[in-house]
Order: sequence, then structure tokens, then C-alpha cells
Amino acid sequence: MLDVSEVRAGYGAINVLWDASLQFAPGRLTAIIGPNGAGKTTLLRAIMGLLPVTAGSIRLDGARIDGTATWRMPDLGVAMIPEGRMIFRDMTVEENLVMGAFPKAQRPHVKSRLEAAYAMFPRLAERRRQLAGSLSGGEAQMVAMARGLMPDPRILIVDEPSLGLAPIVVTELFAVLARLKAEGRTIVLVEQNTAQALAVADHVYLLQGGRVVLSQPAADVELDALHARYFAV
Amino acid sequence: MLELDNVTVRFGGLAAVDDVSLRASPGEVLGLVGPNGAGKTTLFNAISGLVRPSAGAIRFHGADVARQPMFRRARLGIGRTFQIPQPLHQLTVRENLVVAQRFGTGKVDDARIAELLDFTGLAGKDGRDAATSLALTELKALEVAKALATGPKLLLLDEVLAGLETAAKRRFMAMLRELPDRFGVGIVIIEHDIETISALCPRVAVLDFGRLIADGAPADVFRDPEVMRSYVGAGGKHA
Amino acid sequence: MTELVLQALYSGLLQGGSYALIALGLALVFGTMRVINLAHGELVLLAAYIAFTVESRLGWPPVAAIPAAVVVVCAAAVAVHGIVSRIRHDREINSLIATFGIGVILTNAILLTWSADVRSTSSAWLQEALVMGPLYAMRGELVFFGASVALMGALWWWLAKSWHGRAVRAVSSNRDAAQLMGIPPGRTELVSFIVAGILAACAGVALYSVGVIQPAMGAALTVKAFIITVLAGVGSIPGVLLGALLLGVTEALTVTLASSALQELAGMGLFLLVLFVLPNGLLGAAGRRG
Amino acid sequence: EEFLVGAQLPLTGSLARVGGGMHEGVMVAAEVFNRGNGKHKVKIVTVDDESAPAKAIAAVEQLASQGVAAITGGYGSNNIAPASEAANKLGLVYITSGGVDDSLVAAGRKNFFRINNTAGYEKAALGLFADMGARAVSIVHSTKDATADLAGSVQKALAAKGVKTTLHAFDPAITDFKPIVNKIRLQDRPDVLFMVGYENDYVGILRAARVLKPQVKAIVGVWSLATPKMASEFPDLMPNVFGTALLPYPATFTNADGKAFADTYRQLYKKEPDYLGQFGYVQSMLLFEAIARAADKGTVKKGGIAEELRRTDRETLIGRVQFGANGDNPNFSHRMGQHQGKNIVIVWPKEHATGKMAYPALPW
Amino acid sequence: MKRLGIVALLLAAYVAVPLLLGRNAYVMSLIDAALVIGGVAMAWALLGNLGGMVSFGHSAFVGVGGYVSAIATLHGGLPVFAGLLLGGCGAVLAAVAMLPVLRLRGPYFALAILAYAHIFRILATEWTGVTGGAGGIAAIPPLPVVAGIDFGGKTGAYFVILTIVCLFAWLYARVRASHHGLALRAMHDSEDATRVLGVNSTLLKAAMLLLSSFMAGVVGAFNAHYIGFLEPDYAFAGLWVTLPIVAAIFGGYRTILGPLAGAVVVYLLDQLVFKALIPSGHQLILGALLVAMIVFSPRGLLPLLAARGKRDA
Ligand SMILES: Nc1ncnc2c1ncn2[C@@H]1O[C@H](COP(=O)(O)OP(=O)(O)OP(=O)(O)O)[C@@H](O)[C@H]1O
Ligand SMILES: Nc1ncnc2c1ncn2[C@@H]1O[C@H](COP(=O)(O)OP(=O)(O)OP(=O)(O)O)[C@@H](O)[C@H]1O
Ligand SMILES: CC(C)C[C@H](N)C(=O)O
Ligand SMILES: [Mg+2]
Ligand SMILES: [Mg+2]
Repeated sequence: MLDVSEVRAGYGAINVLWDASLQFAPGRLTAIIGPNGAGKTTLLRAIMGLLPVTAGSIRLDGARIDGTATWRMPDLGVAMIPEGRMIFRDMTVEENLVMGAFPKAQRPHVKSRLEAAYAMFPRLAERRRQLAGSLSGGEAQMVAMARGLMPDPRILIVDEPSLGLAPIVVTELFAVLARLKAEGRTIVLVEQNTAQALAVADHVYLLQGGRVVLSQPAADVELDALHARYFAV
Repeated sequence: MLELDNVTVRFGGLAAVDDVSLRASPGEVLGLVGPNGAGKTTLFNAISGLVRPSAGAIRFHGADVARQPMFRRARLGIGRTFQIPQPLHQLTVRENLVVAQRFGTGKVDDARIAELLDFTGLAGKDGRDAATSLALTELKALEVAKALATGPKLLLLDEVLAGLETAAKRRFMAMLRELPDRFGVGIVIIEHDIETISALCPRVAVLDFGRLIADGAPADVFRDPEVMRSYVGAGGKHA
Repeated sequence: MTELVLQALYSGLLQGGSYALIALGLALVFGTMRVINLAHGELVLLAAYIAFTVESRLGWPPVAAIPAAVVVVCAAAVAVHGIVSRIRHDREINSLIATFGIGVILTNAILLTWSADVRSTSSAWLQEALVMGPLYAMRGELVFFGASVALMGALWWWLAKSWHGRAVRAVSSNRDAAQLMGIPPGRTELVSFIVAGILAACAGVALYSVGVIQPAMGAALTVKAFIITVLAGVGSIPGVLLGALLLGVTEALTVTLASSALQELAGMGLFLLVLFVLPNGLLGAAGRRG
Repeated sequence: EEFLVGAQLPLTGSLARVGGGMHEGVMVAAEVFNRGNGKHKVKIVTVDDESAPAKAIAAVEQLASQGVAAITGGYGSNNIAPASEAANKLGLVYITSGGVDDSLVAAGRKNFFRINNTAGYEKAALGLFADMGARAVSIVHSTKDATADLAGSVQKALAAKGVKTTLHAFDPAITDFKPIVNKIRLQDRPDVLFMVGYENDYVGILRAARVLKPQVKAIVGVWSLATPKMASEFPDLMPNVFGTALLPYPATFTNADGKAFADTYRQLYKKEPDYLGQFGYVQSMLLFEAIARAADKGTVKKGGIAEELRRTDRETLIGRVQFGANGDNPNFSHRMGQHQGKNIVIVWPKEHATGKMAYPALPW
Repeated sequence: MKRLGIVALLLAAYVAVPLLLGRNAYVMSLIDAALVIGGVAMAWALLGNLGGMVSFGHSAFVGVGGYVSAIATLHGGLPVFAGLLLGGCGAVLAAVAMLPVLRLRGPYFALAILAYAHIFRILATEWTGVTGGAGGIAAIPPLPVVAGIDFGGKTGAYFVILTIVCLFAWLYARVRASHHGLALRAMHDSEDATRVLGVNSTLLKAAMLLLSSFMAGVVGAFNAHYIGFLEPDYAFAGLWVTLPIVAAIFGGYRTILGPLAGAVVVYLLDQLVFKALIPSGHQLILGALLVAMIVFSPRGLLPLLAARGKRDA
């Protein structure tokens, strides 16, 4: 349903992605792994329209969406959970979450979704009136995650959700991802925590130097071989 | 070397760090773990001078530094990194180290800077613009190199390993292991991954809700049921 | 003596109300976009001159000029936004300079259009004295004090509770993240400029109705508004009211208890004093991390 | 022969209005002079000094570089002082009516001429107060130079006569005058409220007074107050207010000079002449005449203009003008007018009075 | 190469300009005024570029510098050139009184300094005994005649102000190139990150404020003697803030010579060209030019020219 084909993108004069092609099947969880600086975040930003795509195309249900303004994506049912730094620092935790339900269709559900978010991350319930800018690193990450789930998206794109989270929260997080998948959502997950990512993934892409160097069903991936081959120095 | 006595840091009604007493000796590598929002970063902030403790004493080599400004603590030998890397903007990698060295130690030593660049794997990147052209691994390496350039006796490392790919993480760990002997620094390191912390630190302290709830060898600490419940969770399995 | 002080307090409060009204639009754009609109005073003044034109040409009361003033001032505000939103580098300082330039253009355009004559309302109704016991006020002052408080309440509600207002704050806090939430940043910023334009239009009509206007006074209005915004604490609407009232009362009391020559001195002194004690202003949010 | 004459005046900035008013008088003078004087013509070159001293100097220098024979203009003692100094250095005659500060003539510039001064304003105010028999006067004045000066002199003179006075200085930035007027109402309780400021100040003070209604018997001001313009623009504030005025309104220009001025003014600007125009007209006309005389004698380039000005002795729209050694006009004495209905009636001095003053009388 | 350029520039400034334009007193006086504005602009830009602080109150330093020098030379009999230095020191003293505002950031700082400027203006108005009150001080001693050169004349004064700004530019360049300059540059975006490295950021910022105030004070003092007249409204005029900021931004406030170049271009354009086009509203064009500049070349004139040059080469 989400189709990335031959995409190039980057930052001004610096090109990062080189003709990357990836397919994200409906109802599946696709993991994108790769070393630091491989271009994973860049790919996600390009999909969301936060970066211009200089070549290639991105299609959603067959219709091109590259060039579509970022702010139209939620209406298409696509949500991205960025890294924890991209929260609204001058707003309270609760206001951050509420903003997640900004699209008109979502607004009536704010209350119930808030409850669900607090149930998932009790820590945030304690902090609901605190300015998000003063949260700890892990708490900020939780806000980003919970906010991304507020609009109940069809397609969820997540960038390193486990970064800086304590093990107990990481476990909960992957349980949530598994549940979301079970509910039939399409999920794109970028993770450094390869072991846990593979455990929930259906398909795996490996990105290196801005290129897709491996595309395999998760079941076929041998983790140790993968590490030895792509992550060694 | 570092002595914390009943340190408390309050934000309004919330005690982010609550009555913590802790010691670290020269050359020691101490791990600091705890759930999100337990107060680890805040404790670092109190030691390095970014926040004033509401109560308690912070001694460094016998001198009370709790009221000293940040730059003076840095000159006394307290170095730190930030959870979110903070390169000095508008400066090149090399200039980052020059500033750190010049103001941390009082003089500039080109040989030492070259050594640091080499040690942290930044050699060859020294002319690059620090803020805009470094990848995450390089930014983290720069964080460490900067802190080392100030000639610290104590290094506070806040999640330097988080977000690193497996190989880079291994490289970093090797680097960290070498630090105490090569640079004569003691280390306090915050890290969420239990395996990593166990591999690096002979001793671990655990914070929960601002309080120190355990302090000892990793093997003992991570067997403590209270720690397991609050930190690792009921399932108990971790990667 | 008590009578004197009471009247000073009362006058000071009313004056503070009109300061607040003038500051509101500036505070909004500053709080939401981190853009200091140095042409704000000129926008207010533009509205005041429109009120003058409507009154002197058509013989209508100044308040009837609000629709016309809103249209013209909002159009000008949209133009300001068009320019400011084009600025990509060093936005804070460059938008300062750009809006300063726009202010210069407006000042001279006003001078060329309306000449340098001193203008003020001739409406007797607005100037009528309203007496409550020992307290005296001009009817116009009371009318616009009420309007000022009401607008402030509406603005506060809009920013804190409405989806649109919250979107404005989200965009100012993190533009990319706001886009991910489905908020169109350009349009949202435009809206905050338009709202600021509406506020400036009301402030201008009020200014004309209770005070005296001249083409060269725009910059002074901007400075006053800016001082109140900072005094308030960036982004705080209740702070604007508080800061403005405090300033008005301090000025009036200085005149009454010391000398009228020291009024400005007292105002500036108050400003510095507040900042020394509360570096983030009266109701500003305390420091964030990082 | 055509002579270039420089006009340095504030056309923008805080003094734009008064500068503009005076400039109209300068242009009228040129028009009248060129029409009536076959032999010599003048051409005005105007430079805006933007109400700022440094720009005033630059303006004079620019005019000098364009070869003007002399300079007419300037408004505000603060701008005139450095501008006339610059003119003096360049050897150019500088004539003005826009600065009444005494230091202007005390500086000893031999090319400086002025047709009015603080003393003339003071005389008029004191004369009026004496006629009223005022026993207590509250003076409200701007901290600006000319206003502070005049207020101070008037207070000293009144105090010497045993009149009770209180001085209230205010910063020009002030907009709400109620606290000051309230102090006057409750503490001073004077017979007369005397305002020394500018138009915007007058409107503010009168507004405040209209609200608080202090029990005074008269409200008096100085320049730019007793004008037909103020009467028509602020009809509910002006009734019975006194201010300096050269002519009654509607003006009855009796002599040829006055008629020429008024007709030309109406023709050029399609409105009734005002007092600023009269000052600008008189100073410029005296200058043009001096230039013409010097030209006849061939001394224009040899300091002849200053010499001829020093010989001036003639009746003008503002009374008899002569210049002392310091360039000041010792004869200058202003007149006081009062807004009565739509008209302005000259009420002081007796010999020029066109009506009786209404006293006690207030706008409300 | 760069050195050669500077020598050529200096030669042009010291020899070519007076030779070519020295006879036109009006143009010379415009250039003098432009250099005065340029000097203040440079002081302002130093604080902004190195100290990371935007000031709306540099008129405070210009005014205090002018008053101190005027009073010391007029009533104290001090030689004028010594007065210029003393004026700078007076401005530094004023800046010392402002040190508490260093705690403030961004617009808070900018406005706090403006408040000081207003306060100084009112003090100068009210403290009649020393400052002459609203009437100001007339007959301030002009710059003297030394070795046959009349420094009070347009061309003589040109040499003085040119030398002052050249010295300041040199000083500025030295500071910027030093380790302290590096630390200062690093500080704006990451003050805490610099402080944990041992940088006493408060002291460094204070030093920049004092240096900037000294520069503005000396220029203010020069201007007082050059104009020969001072009054509170003029000495502390908002013009001393707006015009230099415009000039600095126009020329490129992150460069050393940008503010100077900006001042000369903006002032001469405005006075010679725009004023001729619209005598009583010429600033309208200036405003439009400013807006266009910000939109099309936000880094200023010098970088724009540099980029052009590179493309052509
Ligand atoms: N704003 C930017 N400007 C210039 N280059 C950038 C920018 N952001 C990232 N890059 C560069 O683009 C490349 C890819 O970065 P990206 O963030 O996409 O990698 P990643 O795969 O997400 O890495 P990580 O696992 O560390 O998050 C890196 O070399 C990085 O230095
Ligand atoms: N300025 C502040 N105002 C209010 N609360 C604050 C402030 N700063 C920190 N806190 C709170 O103090 C607690 C401790 O924060 P700290 O950053 O020390 O946590 P941490 O242990 O480093 O967590 P993490 O592992 O997520 O980084 C958090 O709950 C945080 O929300
Ligand atoms: C009478 C006026 C022309 C005097 C002028 N207001 C001045 O400032 O000196
Ligand atoms: Mg990434
Ligand atoms: Mg932390």
C-alpha cells in the first residue's frame, strides 16, 4: 500500500538516499535497520514530506504522495512518531497529546484516546501538567510515542522508539507495537534494537550508505550473520 | 574523589533527586541506572553545576563545590557529556576541542588534541563543521572528546551509548574501558542497557523516584527484586 | 491625599487597560512566532487614522470605523506576514529588521497621506466625564477598558482552548512536529498575524478615541507594547494585562506622589526591577531544559 | 538676478507639522516678493532636517554647497542652535522665528537673526495674568527646552509679583494628564491653569481638565493654541481658552502687506493662513528685502545681507522689527487671543485688542 | 591576498577619498556622519556577533560618551583627544551599571538596555546643573588644530573618525580571532555546553558589553565635538540605535567591515539619492530597500558581493 520507489533525497547539496525502493504491505510490520547515518531517518522524513524527494516516487494506495504537504498526511491516515526531541516543548504533556488528535475527524475522540495513552504510559499521567520541555529524555520519548498514537492512524511510521527508554518501558513498547499490528495497522519501524525489532517484524530492510542492501522476510533473517556482515567495523 | 551527601534537587513540589548520598573514588567506573525520570540526568546536572541542589553537599577532592559556578567545576576536573549531544555550534570539530582545552586547562596543546581526535575516531573530521555535518556516532564521539579535552578527573557520561548500532557500541565500549588508565579519569555512566552496564562497570547505583535504592556489584544489584520490578519489569527478560 | 491617590490608581488602571490593548497584538505574534513585529505601532496608528478619516469625512463615531480599520490593518498584517515568512536565516534578528523597515514605510506613508497634523476625536459622547464618588473617568476610557479586558479574555481562550489557538502555539514550538500533527504551519501563522491585525485595529480606534495621534508616534507605541510584552513574560496573555496595569498605575502614582517629569523614569525603573527579580517576566514560564 | 535662498525646516519627524506650517509662510513670502519686486527674484531650495540636530547641520551644509545666499527657517531651538552655528561657520546669514531660547542669541553668532523670543511670550502671558488679577497660577510644562525655559521665566516673574505659583513639568512622552490635573484641582486650587507645551499636550491637558473640572477661572496656553484650526478641530475643548495669537480670526488684514500675504496664502494653499505661516512669511520677507538691497549695492558676497538686515526697521505682521547687536528683535511682544465661539479675539495688549476677554470662563 | 586588499582599502580611504572629495564640504560631512554611524554600528555588531546579544540601547553609550567628553573638555579644560578616551570610559562606566542585565536573554536583554538609555536621557534632562538640562550644551570645544591640520574641519575630522573606526576594526578582528573569540562564537547557541567546558561565559559576555560600550562611547564623544552641540533628546536619540542596526544588517553584521560599509552605503544613498527623489518622505524608500535586502540577501551586502564575486571569477 505504501510504495517507495527509486527515491533520492537529502539535505540541500548533500544527497543521502540513493535510489531506495521499499514496499510496505498492509497490516504488516516492516522493520528498517541499518548502521548510524545509513539514512533511515532521512527516508522517513522523505516519506512524510519533511524533505523534498529529488528523484523517484512515493505512492500510497497507488496515488503519488511525494510532493504532498506534510500536514496533509494525517488526513491520509499516515502518522509519524519522530524521535523524542520533536515534541512541543512550550506546551504541557497533555497539550502535546491533545495536538496529536488535531485532524478534524479525530477531535471527538480526544478523551478516550487520552485515557488510553495514560494507561500505556502511567508516567505521563503523573506529568500531565508539566511543560514538555522539562521532561527527562525517556519521558519525552514517551510523549512522542503517545502523541503519535492519538489519531489512531492506519499507517504508523516510527523512528527508534526505544531510544533512551528503560527496559521495562521497552518491553511494554514492543507489546504495544505487536498489538497495533494485530489490530491490522501497517507499521514501519526503524530500530537499532535489532533483536527486538525482528521479533515483531514481518519483513526487514537493511539500509546502508543510503542504499537498500537487503530485503528479506523477518523469518529468514539470521541475526548473527547479519551483524557480522553489515555492522562489523 | 566525589562525595555526595544527602543531595536533594526539587522542581516545585517534585523531588527529582531525593536525599542521595554517593561516593566515587579516583579511577572508578560507576554505572548509574534507573527508570525514566528517576533523576539520573538531574543528578549529573547537580554535580556539574547546571542546577543548584536544594539541599545536601557535593564535595570534589574534599572541596565543597555545591555553590561553585559551572565553569569553575569544569576547571576543577568535572567533565560531562549531554544526553542530547551539544556540539559547539558554528565551530569546527577541532575548534570544539581547542575551546574545551583552552578554557578547561588554561593552555592549548596541539599534540594532545591530535591524540584525542585519533582516540575518539574523529581524526580526519577535524575541519568539519561540528553542528551540521556529523552523524550521530561522530557527535557522540565529539561529546566525549570535548569532555576529555578539559582534562577532567571525573567524567559524567549521560547515555553516550544510546542509539548506537551494535558495532559502534562495541567500539565505544572499548574506548570507555581504556579511559581510566589512559587519561586517569574516574567515570560515572548513565545507561539503560543492563548488559552493557554489567560489562562496563564493576559497581552500579540505582535511582528510583529520585532515591538511591541500590548500590553494589551488577550481579547483586540486578538480582534485587525491587530493582527488577521498577526497572526491568515483571517479565524480567531483557535483551 | 487619599482622594488624590485613589484617582491616581483609577487613572492608572484605565491607562493600563489601553496599554494592554496596544500590546496585545504584538504579544500574540511574539509569543506564537517569536517574531517581534516592530511595525506593530504603525499598524495601530494606521487604524487610528482610519478612525479619524471615518469620523471627519462621514461624521460617524470612531467605533464605526472598526470594520474598515480591521480590513485595512489586516491587509497590512498579511503583507507583513508575507515578508516575514520569506525569511529563512536568522529569523529572529532578520524579521526584526524587516518589520522595522515596514514600520518606516508605514510612518512615511501615513505622513504623506494624512499630513503631520495632530488629530483626536471630536466626539463629545466619548469625552464625557463619568463620575463615581471621588473617581473621574472619560467615558471613552471606560468603554475601551472594557473592550480591552474582553478582547484579552477572548484571546486567552482562543490560545489556550481552541484548536486553532493551540495549533498556533504548536507551530511556534516545533514547526516540523506541528506539520506531522496535520497543522498547516504557513496558514496557521497567517491566522495569528490576522488576529494580531484585528487587535491592532481595535487598539488604534481606541487610541484615536481617547488620545491624540501624530504620524511620528508609531515607534513609541511599539516600544511601549514591547515593554509590556516582555514585562508580562513571553506568551502570557494574562501577563500582558497584569504588566500593563502595573505600568499604568506606577506611572500615575509617580505623577501624583513625586513629579510628572519622572513618569517615564519610573516606568523604565519598574521594568528593570521586575526583570531583575523575575528574569522571565511576571508570568513567563521558567527555564526549559537543554 | 535670481538668488537661491535655503529653507531648512523639519518636514518629517516629530516637528513635521510645525515645520510644514512655517514652510508655507516661506513659500508665500517668495511668491509675494517675486511678484512685487521686478529687479530681483528669489528661488527657495528646501531641505528637510528630519527634526534632528545632525540632519539640520547637514541640511545647512547641503544648502551651502548648492550656493544659497542665505538661510531662512529652522524650528525648535535644539535644531536651530547647531544649524545656525554651521551657517555661521560658512558665513551664511540665518534668520528664524522657530526658536525662542535665549542661548541662541547669547552665543554671539554675527550672522544670526531672529524676530521673536521668550521675552515676548513672557510679556504677553504676564500681561494677561495681570489683567485677570490672577492670584495663583499652576504652570504645566513640557520638559522640552523652549517650554521649560518659558515656564521657568514666567514663574520667576510671577513669584516676584507675589503671585502663588506651582510648576508641573511633564515628560513629552506622557499621554494621560489626569493625575497632574487632579493634583492641581485638589492641591493647588489656582485661578489660572497655564499650559506651556505643544498641540498634543494641550489636547491632553484640556481633555483631562474637562473630565476633572478643576475650579479654575481661566485656562491659558502659549503657541499653537489660539488658532482657527484648533477651534475647528476641537470645538468642545477650545471655548474660552487663551493663547498667543498674532491676529484675530476671522483675520482682518488691513495693510497692503497683510492683504498680499493672506491672498497669496489662500491662493497657494487653499486654506486660511495660520500663525506659523505668518512667522515664516515675516522672517523670509525681511531676508529677501535685505538680499535685494545688498544686491543693489553689490555687497551680497561681502557680508552685505547681514549688514542690511541689521538696518531693518519696519512694521510687519508681527509688529515692529529691528535687530539688536546679537540679532534679536527687542521689540517683539506677543499678543494674547481667546477662543470665543468660532472666533479668536485679541484681548491683550489693550492697543491691539479686538474684543473683551471673557473671565472667568472655561471650556465646559 | 587578503592583506593586499586591506592595504588597498586603507590607501583608498586615507588618500583617495580626501583627494577626490575633500573639496566638497557637504559630501565630506555626509561621509563623516556615515562613519560615525558606522562606528556605532560596528560596536553594535561586535556585541551581537561575538556576545550574541542584540541591543536596542546603544544610544545610552553614544549619549554618555558624548556628555562626558563635552563636559570634561568644556568645564574641566581637558584636551579634546583625551576627552574622546574619557568619553569611552564614561560609556564603560554606564555599561558597568548595566551588568545585571547580562542575566537576561534575547529580547529581555535588548529592552533592558533600551530602558537604561531612556533613564539616562531623563537623567540628562533633569540633572540641569551638570548637563544643562533640556537646553543641552552648546559651544562644545571642536577638535583641535594640530601641526597645521584642522581636525575640526570636515576633512580633518574625517581622518580622526576614520582612524578611530580602523583601530576598532583591528581590535575587533583581534578579539574575534582569539580563543576567546572562538568561545564567544560557540556560546550563542549552546551556552551551557560551553560553560561545562570551563568557559566563564558571564565574564566573557561582560567583557564584550564593556568593549562595545567603549567603542560606542568614543564615537559618541567624537560626534559631540564634531557637531559642537548636545541635548538629551539628540544624545540619546533612538536614531543611534535604529540607524546603526540598519547599517550593520545591511552590510552584514557577522563581518567586521560590513557594518561600516552598510553605514556608508545606506546613509549616502538616503541623503544624496532618496532625499532628492522624495524630499519629505525619503525614508520610505530606505524602508523598502531594507525589506528587500532582508528578503533577497539576508546575510547583508558584503556577503552578497562576495558571493557575486565568486560566481563571476
Ligand atoms: N540536517 C541535516 N543536514 C545535513 N546532513 C544531515 C542532516 N541530518 C542528517 N544528515 C546526514 O545524513 C546522513 C543520514 O542521516 P540519518 O539521520 O538519516 O541516518 P539514520 O540512519 O537515521 O541514523 P541513526 O541511526 O543514527 O539515527 C548522515 O550522514 C547525516 O550526517
Ligand atoms: N525543570 C523541571 N521542572 C519540573 N520537573 C522537572 C524539571 N526537570 C526535570 N524534571 C523532572 O524530574 C524528573 C527527573 O528527570 P531526569 O532528567 O533527571 O530523569 P532521568 O533519570 O535522566 O530520566 P531518563 O532516563 O528518561 O533520561 C523527571 O520526571 C522530570 O520530568
Ligand atoms: C514659538 C515657537 C516657534 C518656539 C518653538 N516651539 C521652540 O521650540 O523654540
Ligand atoms: Mg535516525
Ligand atoms: Mg536522563
